[in-house]
Amino acid sequence: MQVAVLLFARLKELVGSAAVTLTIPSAGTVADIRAALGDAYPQTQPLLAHLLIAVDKEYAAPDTRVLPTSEVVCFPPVSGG
Amino acid sequence: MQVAVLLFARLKELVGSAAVTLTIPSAGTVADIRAALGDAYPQTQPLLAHLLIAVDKEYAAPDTRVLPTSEVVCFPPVSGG
Amino acid sequence: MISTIAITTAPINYQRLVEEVRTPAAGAVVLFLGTVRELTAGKQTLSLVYEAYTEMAQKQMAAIAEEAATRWPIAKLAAVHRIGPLGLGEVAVAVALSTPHRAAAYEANTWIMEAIKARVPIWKQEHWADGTTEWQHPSS
Amino acid sequence: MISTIAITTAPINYQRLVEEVRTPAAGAVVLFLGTVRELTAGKQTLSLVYEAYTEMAQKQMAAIAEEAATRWPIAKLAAVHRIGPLGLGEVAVAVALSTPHRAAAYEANTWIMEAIKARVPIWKQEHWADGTTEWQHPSS
Repeated sequence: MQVAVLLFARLKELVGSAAVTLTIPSAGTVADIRAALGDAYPQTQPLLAHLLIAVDKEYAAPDTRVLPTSEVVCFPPVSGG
Repeated sequence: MQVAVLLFARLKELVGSAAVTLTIPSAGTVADIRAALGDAYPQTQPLLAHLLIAVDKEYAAPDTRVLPTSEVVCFPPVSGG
Repeated sequence: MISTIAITTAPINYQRLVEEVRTPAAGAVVLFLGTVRELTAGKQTLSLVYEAYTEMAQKQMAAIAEEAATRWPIAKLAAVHRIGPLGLGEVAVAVALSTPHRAAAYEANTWIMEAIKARVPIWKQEHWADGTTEWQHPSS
Repeated sequence: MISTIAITTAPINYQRLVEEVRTPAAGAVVLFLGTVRELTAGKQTLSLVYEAYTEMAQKQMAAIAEEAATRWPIAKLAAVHRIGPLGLGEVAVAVALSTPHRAAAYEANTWIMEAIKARVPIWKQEHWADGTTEWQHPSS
């Protein structure tokens, strides 16, 4: 299944785009998104350990299911304030 | 020796005046001021235990000497803020 | 470093105090306002009157500010206490300060307010809705 | 109880936030401002750019405000984070709240700022004086 994923901040900079399309298994999870991002964009490896993933605007655990209609967003640790 | 003493807040209200003249021994101290106030104005007794006394605009310990030229001020615990 | 330290009968312009303490040298500003509360332990306040031994209050406020500046890396600091009659919701005291980082700004401001309430010779007289008045004197 | 919660590109009017949270039901107001600091670990900042995942940031800010209101007796609360380019000394974040008594106002404000820095999807990019730029990502 193909999933559109939005990227922010340093992650966006490393990938060179604010949005990418990743391929994950059809009953895929947030953990699959993380792995697929690292495989497709090896330059993101240094960020992967601390990467945060949100599904439909909520922080998502690794076993959260991803649907084709999900809004999936990947970003590094936040630094507002 | 006679000492002019300024009063504030509830103490001023109890005595009915913002300033009184107290008589203390000629080498008198802040402790003598406290005693003389209670003797001259028995209605201040409930406040005496927690009474604060300032000499020349600084908090004064009981053994602080009082001179005829000292600015002596008595007041109850503060409640600003 | 320490700018305005004042006892005043005029309304407190807290925005001026915040602008005084803002600086590119500091990343954190904390402003505290003490305002006149309508209810105290179920009793209704109509207004307050603050009385001060003004010259000593001014000295104590300045001493507290200087002591705070030795304890925390305060970039700028301003503090004002209003006296006289105050209506509901009006600002009685304002403390504004800036520090390089956040934690010190909260800590220093908390400490300064505690010191003001403990040491500055200012007294609050409640004017209750039932028509009575009462001086507030903690632990007396 | 919770009034303004916003992510905005406009300059933050902190006085409006303070006026929103003032109320005779509360005796204490604490305002925090996070401002753009010139020096970080000896390096000189020219400006900052904040980027947000705006819809989620707004939701997280609102969730933090609601959680704070369950932990402390908050009378009123307003919080705004600015995004986009900011110059030295400008306000990046403002949190204003009121509580009946003083201690809770400091504690709740401190907790909210910690939660914002930990959970709200906003990122800071330093534009250093040496011409380089650098995204700030704690512990990454």
